Amino acid sequence: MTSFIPHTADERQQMLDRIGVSSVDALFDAVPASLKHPFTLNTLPKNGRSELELQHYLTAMASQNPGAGMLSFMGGGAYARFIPPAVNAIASRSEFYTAYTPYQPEISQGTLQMIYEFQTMMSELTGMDVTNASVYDGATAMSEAAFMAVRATRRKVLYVSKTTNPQYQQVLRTYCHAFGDMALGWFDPDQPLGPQFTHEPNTIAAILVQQPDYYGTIRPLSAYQEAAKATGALLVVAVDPMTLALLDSPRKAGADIVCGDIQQFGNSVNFGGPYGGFLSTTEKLMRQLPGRVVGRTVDKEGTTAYTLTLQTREQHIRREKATSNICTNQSLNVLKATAYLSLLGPQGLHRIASVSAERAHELAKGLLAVPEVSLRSGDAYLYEFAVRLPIPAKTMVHQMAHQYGILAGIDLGKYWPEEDHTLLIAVTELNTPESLERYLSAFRDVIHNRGLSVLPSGMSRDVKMVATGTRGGQ
Amino acid sequence: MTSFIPHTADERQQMLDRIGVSSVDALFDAVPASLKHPFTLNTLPKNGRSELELQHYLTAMASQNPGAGMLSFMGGGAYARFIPPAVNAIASRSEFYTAYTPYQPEISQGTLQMIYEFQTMMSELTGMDVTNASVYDGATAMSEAAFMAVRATRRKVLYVSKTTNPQYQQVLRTYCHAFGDMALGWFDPDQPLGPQFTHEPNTIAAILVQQPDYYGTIRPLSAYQEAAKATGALLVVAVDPMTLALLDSPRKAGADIVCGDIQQFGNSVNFGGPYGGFLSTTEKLMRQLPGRVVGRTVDKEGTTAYTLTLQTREQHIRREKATSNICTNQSLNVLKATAYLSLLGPQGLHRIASVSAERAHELAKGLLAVPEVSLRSGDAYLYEFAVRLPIPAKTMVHQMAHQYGILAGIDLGKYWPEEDHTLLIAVTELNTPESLERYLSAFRDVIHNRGLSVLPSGMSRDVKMVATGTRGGQ
Amino acid sequence: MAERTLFEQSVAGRQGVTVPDRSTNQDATSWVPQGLLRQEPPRLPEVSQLDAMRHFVRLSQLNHAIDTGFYPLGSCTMKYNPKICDVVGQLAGFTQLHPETPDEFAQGTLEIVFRLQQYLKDLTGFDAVTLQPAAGAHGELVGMMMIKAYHASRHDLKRTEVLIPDSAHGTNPASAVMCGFNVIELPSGPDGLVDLAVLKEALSERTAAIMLTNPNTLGLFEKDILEITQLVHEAGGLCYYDGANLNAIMGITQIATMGFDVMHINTHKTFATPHGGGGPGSGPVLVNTKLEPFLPLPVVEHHDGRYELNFDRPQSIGKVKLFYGNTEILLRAFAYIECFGLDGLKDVSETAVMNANYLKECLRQWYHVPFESTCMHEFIITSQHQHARHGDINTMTLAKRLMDYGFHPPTVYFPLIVPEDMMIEPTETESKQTLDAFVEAMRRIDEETQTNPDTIVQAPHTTPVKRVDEVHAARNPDLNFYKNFRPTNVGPDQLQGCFTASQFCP
Amino acid sequence: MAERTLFEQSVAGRQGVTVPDRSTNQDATSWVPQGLLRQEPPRLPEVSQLDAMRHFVRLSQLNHAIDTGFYPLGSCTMKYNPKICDVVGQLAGFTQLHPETPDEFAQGTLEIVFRLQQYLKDLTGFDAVTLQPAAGAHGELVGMMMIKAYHASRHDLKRTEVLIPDSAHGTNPASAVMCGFNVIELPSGPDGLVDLAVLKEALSERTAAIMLTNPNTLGLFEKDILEITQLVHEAGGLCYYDGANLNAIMGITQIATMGFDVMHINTHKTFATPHGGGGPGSGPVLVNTKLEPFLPLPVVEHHDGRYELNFDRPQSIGKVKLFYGNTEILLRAFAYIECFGLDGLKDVSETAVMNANYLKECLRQWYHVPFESTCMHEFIITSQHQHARHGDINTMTLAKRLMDYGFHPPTVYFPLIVPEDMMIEPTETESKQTLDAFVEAMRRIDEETQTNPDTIVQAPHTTPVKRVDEVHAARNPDLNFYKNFRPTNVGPDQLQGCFTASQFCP
Ligand SMILES: Cc1ncc(COP(=O)(O)O)c(C=O)c1O
Ligand SMILES: Cc1ncc(COP(=O)(O)O)c(C=O)c1O
Repeated sequence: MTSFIPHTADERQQMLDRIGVSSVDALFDAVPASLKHPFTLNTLPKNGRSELELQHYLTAMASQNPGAGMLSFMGGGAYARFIPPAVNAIASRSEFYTAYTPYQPEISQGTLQMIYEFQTMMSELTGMDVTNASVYDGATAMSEAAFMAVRATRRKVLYVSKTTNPQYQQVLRTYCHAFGDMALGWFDPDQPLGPQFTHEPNTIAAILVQQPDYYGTIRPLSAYQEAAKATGALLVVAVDPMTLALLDSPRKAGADIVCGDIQQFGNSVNFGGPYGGFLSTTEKLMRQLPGRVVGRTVDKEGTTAYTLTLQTREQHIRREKATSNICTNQSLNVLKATAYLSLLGPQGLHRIASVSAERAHELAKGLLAVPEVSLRSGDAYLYEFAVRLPIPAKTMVHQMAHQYGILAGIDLGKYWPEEDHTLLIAVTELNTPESLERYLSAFRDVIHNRGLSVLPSGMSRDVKMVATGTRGGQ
Repeated sequence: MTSFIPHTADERQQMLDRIGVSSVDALFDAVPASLKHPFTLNTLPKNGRSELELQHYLTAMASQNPGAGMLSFMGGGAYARFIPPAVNAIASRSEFYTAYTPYQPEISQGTLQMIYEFQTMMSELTGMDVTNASVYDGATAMSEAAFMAVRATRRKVLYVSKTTNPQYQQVLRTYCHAFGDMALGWFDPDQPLGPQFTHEPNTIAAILVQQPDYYGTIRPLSAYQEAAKATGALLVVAVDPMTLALLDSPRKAGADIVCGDIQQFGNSVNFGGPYGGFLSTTEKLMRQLPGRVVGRTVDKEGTTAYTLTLQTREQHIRREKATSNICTNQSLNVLKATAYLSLLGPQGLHRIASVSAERAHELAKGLLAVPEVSLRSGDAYLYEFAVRLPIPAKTMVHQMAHQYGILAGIDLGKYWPEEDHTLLIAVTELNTPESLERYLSAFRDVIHNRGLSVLPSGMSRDVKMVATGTRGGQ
Repeated sequence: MAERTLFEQSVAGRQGVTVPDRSTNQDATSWVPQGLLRQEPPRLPEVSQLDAMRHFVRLSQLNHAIDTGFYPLGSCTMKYNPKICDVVGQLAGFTQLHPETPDEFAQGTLEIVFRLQQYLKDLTGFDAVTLQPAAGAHGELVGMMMIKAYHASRHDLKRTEVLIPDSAHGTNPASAVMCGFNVIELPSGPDGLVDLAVLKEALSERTAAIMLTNPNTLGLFEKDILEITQLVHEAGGLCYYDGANLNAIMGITQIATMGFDVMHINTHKTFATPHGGGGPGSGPVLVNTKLEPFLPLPVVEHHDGRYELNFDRPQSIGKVKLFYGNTEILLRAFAYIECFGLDGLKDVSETAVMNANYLKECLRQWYHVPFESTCMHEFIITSQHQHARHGDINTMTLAKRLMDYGFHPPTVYFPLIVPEDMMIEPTETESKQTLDAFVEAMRRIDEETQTNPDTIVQAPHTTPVKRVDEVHAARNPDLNFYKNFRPTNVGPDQLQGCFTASQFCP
Repeated sequence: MAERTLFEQSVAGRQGVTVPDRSTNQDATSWVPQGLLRQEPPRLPEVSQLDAMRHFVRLSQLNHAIDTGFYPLGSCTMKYNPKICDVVGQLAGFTQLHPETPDEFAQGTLEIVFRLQQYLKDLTGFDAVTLQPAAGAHGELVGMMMIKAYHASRHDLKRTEVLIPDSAHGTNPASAVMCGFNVIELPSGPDGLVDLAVLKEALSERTAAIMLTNPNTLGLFEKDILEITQLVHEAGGLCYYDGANLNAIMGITQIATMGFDVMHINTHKTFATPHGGGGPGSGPVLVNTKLEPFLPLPVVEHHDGRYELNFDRPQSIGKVKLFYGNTEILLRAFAYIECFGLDGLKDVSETAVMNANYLKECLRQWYHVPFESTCMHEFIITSQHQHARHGDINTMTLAKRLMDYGFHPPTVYFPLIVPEDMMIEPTETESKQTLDAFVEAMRRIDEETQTNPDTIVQAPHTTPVKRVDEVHAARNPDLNFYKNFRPTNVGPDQLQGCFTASQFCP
């Protein structure tokens, strides 16, 4: 008996008697004896810990992540933002987070209506007609979008911009490779498209781009729209939905499918997950959507009610003919996003995106004034941008972290060897004006010292100090 | 308009029109013009902060409390214990914590039933018939108990043990002094009582003792019981209810009123509050109880229901004839205590009290082996005890904190000048076996150095390290 | 489906949370002296963690709460509490700070407490403050103690009387009595305000103080307030301000300016600590220089860049509470004030007053409004018209019927001076849409008094339990699951609470 | 009282949370190139914080959830989730860690992830693991990708077929297809198990793999499992284990021992991540040495006391997810395993199986049990007897009626091979008392089929909404508050989901 298994010895006996067996072991008679060998435990503990001991242990482990308390300018698809406490108050409602998928609508209206509201909000942001109830993350969302285009067009060639998030690219590669019978082409968005499309126009299923792209660059989407129109391919736009507070909807630019990640809407960076991918599309393509979709309907008395719908797209009905294999998705992240968008509203969202962009440009101005530092992104960007450094970006990241307790950004050499002097920097509303100053002066120092350490060795005092921060359970 | 005041300018206008005034100012016409002077603000900010800014600011302030992260052996009426996460999950239910006092029973059954369960649990622990729904804290509970005894006996002399919690004593003094027309006598519980009672026996309203007392000492209560019987006074026993997992109920020892504080049951130490006082008494005296009481009854269809009852004791009915002036009490703390007791159950509570006592005795053994250190408490104690030191307790506290990051206990010189070499030490389940070692070795060092600092100056590294701890939102 | 008590769900041997095992050789029970060891374990519930969670989640759903619906309880200021205040009050750096921590390791909390003191002084115009009282009534007690100490310090010992209007909250007389004062009740004038003639009559050299709230519990501003406080002062008494209604006049005027010497604030009303089903709150008390020496111990001070607790104040009334008050609640109040700033607080009061007047204006179409003048943050109506139509309809039945419309009823049968009244305080956080929905419910209920009075008399119909039998509760006390109490033959006096005033709230 | 959408509650100009003002000179919109600036703001709700809180609190109360009641959904393992796992997963030191943080500043998380890898290997007997997949189906996909890569690495390119029993979960065939495989469905034998003759028939040099769950979705243990995996291996195929049912056999046997080459675990089922209304979960995949080279990137390794992410694995299938998986869910799973230890996990499985057999034994008094043998953690009943009494009564109506008794219905119409079935999985966290209450409800419902069949046919009666019209939803798609969709004339095929399988859960 533990606090999670309620049975007393007496009760166990009563139950076994009722079943008509003499011991629990008898219930496992179907398991061949040869399989019931004793376990060799290398690491798995034999006994459990009490809640107190567990809390002590994991709190100690959490403090082994000094990165969590450092001043951070890292983005690249995951952005630390202020999460209003009301979001967590909502998401920690037992009735939401301990419920299953809302398959029984009569006792799941809470989750269902919430998802319907989410679908509406995301469709408003993207300008599309319908949005699904989530897929795993932005990367798998782009892959699902690609597959959707392949299904809808019955074509097999995908052209992908080289400046999309490299992780999205990698996942797409993995998915396409596994499926087989598809071709992936890559193009440079800053070169004319035509010459880069080497496959027959009528074999192109989709053109996939990202706005802003991984470098933060914003471009007019018209060239892609035209190319898509000319070839009959679908236009898939991966977006950072936060930027849609400022940027016109991809629908206006002819997008057929919009995909992305809702992480920034009320979800923590969490070392990579859980976040939430989404796909928005047109009414025409809605039956090709992967994942769950909620519809508004009525109950038998005519009262408004919500239910999962269009389920013939899904694996549990269509099995091998489904639009995707997805089952469990990211519902709780969707709840956080829905609460977040409801609390911020259009003006709040606009302000958050704006304040981030304003501070990013402020920081960029400072950085670009440093000799030998230049802008790697295009001229138009919002709150994320890349700069070329006179020293390796890896050195910059290392020095800023070790000497100043600042996570300076992402070394793009990680993804593209030729970009090893490029640093990708994201600014959000969490980066106060004072923190920009701190960044700038540290950055100047590092450049000035050509990346050589000025402190003897080990972590500086700064790093320790910031590691104490508890930014309030975000 | 802020996020907490929903009115738009349009709506304000509509509402003012409906009211028939031209401006909000007109609504304040009854306030004489001479009162409407402009405010001189010395510190109060003119404008509010955004939630993000507020969170940043207060998180920074929280980190200015290094004491919150230090290894602590302080008790003296407030004990840091493990708070099972389920307690906070329950207490953070909106329906509990944003409700008012359950005056309308039909829509307050949740709070009412919870309090009824609390009353039952506390009555079980104390052995009494009935427990109220809380008063402010243990100190005011003892004062309320004294007043209750005065009302019930129509006598005016109170005899109080000198080893009760000094703060309980101080509050009692304040209350009695304000009420006037009462006499307070103090006695040494380790001396025969008779000679110490100088007032006429038939004027004594109550004998007030604490078990365990402030030094942690446990004594048989029989002498008080006999004295109470002999004089017709009531016996009031202030308890640490956690110890009642191990100690027999005060009822068995003839208590008429039992009072104390529920802080240890699921409530954080919180720099002094909110905690929760309680009073338990006999059926005979129940109409003298201060504060709210919940009764079980039925609704008009015969279904079990709960309601506030015996309200003619209370200020809102009886006004100046009420048993107390208390109105708002400590309901949310009561909820936490109720959840805590439900989760721990009798065995869990027994284990928590036991593990604390076991470790306290372990630590005491080590400390008493240090030369010139002796036990100040009586021989019988559970998880709190006092030791006499060869150096001032204040020095010990200071050195342990500054050099070792340990809050060593309470310097009793704070309360009684003659006890300035006495240190009161509490041990709970949060003090791991390793932490006892740490304490012991630091303690030995300090004694060895006769309280002189060995580090040059300022805080040691230790202090900074522990300040990073976030013991999981207790 | 009623929720069984946890005692009924208990199964011997279950436990909802695991605890660490023994790490020493000797069992704790061996440390308990003979004869003191517990013989029978307390019959606490023995349930799994799941049982406990389900129980309390289900119980919670039986409550009405701010986060589920409108709660227009007069005198209670049931506003929405910003969630940010909950969160910052619960940071480990605050909650895990032991009250005996040496000052130097607690500077964060001490600084906030100190700043809150300054803010409250700025807001009210007083000179000094204690944040220690645990609630409004506790603040009243502390304030009256200081008044008593003040007179005593002047050897003015005959001042034994405290004047209190009949419209006052019950805690006022009860607090005065706990300080050994006699209460002189002042009948209100026909306009609901203090009658100056009555006041003059009552004042004497025995007058220790007057206790007032302004706006008063009828929601009316005592426009003669300067004259009132002057009269009391002239008679040698002091003026106590019950700050429960502070939500009406923040940023409009300062309380000290009205001539008061001392006041308390219910931070859990005005500064939005969630009421928690009846607490905790806190009741800071502000005073002018006359009363400053008597503030309870300790006082937070700021010297040379350090915040300290000062216990060395010889004239202090002494300690009034364990440690330093309900610190977490003070942090929340501080956070709340920081959310708004003075301009925001003024907006709070203006909007609260506007909301009340708007509701009053709407409701007067169907309900009797005894005081017609502009109200402050709350106002009174009665069930007079509706009762006239049907004898069984009264304020209580209307209140119960409101529950069926999803609203918490207003405060009823308080203040005591207006028979069958309802006291409505919408607060500033409720939108026009919510107020309009409430008005519509009230209109429909009025209509029902003509079309279907029985629905009202039998109300509520949609609540988790139907009309609760409070008389049964009083006659057959059942206050402990394990104990049988003797039924009592309670007289009408003892039942008083069951019929009317128990419905009353603040 | 239906809750209006937030769009209907929206009032232009409201905002639920304040945000920092601009601190620079230039407005962000000036940075947006001409033609790309948003023209019309998105119609997100404009509500106060109070409106938003009330809305979501009220919505939440419309849900059934583990914390409110029994949830015996077969194949879903709806157990109680220790609250401690929520809390530790939400420590700021974990949640605020950016995934691009250099390894050296993320050692805490990396160490836990590494340890969890070790634990899962110990528990299942496999050699290597990836924790990255985001859910069970994602794990299946990743597992199948590795199988494909394995055959490709051996230039064994003709292996294009995956064998899957007809009782399998829909994700199995769907995942196989996403890897470009053809699915060969294996009809189950009359005992509900894999028919060895059928299997032999299906195996060939085209066989890439078999996908099995054991116990299978009927709750039956494939007793010939060693023979099955051997046959597949002999044919050159690999064996994939769908770990959705791991809750049945932890500590009893190791999956690798049964002959499987690869498996996924649904941590959100077995290791008690709350399902969150449909996620997030995580789906670690374990493999033996054959498949290890193909694990997705990166892999967490431990060298010289440091934990590192290794991206340098040439044979890897590549990346399958953004960053490193659903880390928070992994932390919770780790905490869960730490709560129990191996002995505790064995107790979990034993008790889950005992609970299921106990329920089966009780229910067989009134309900048809198609497979009589001892079940594992779940079992199947059908509505056959009840339907025989009244033609309108079927599995769906019984399910709906259960709601009136406060229970979430079991999984219905799954697995597809037993008509009108109900799949019941009580889990180990439910007490005998809860099971008995469920049995009593089922008994009464059986009684009602005789005494009052119409109550069942019309059920549910006490839920927030009555029977929801799913056909209307499919015919008149309304998927966006602001958009009118064309009604569609959907054929019976398109409606399939409305009548039966939509009720199905896992
Ligand atoms: C006018 C008035 N005064 C005093 C009080 C007492 O305050 P508390 O409940 O905080 O003790 C109340 C509260 O209900 C009140 O409404
Ligand atoms: C047997 C079985 N396999 C696979 C899955 C798919 O897992 P997930 O929902 O985590 O993607 C499920 C879940 O419902 C299941 O029951």
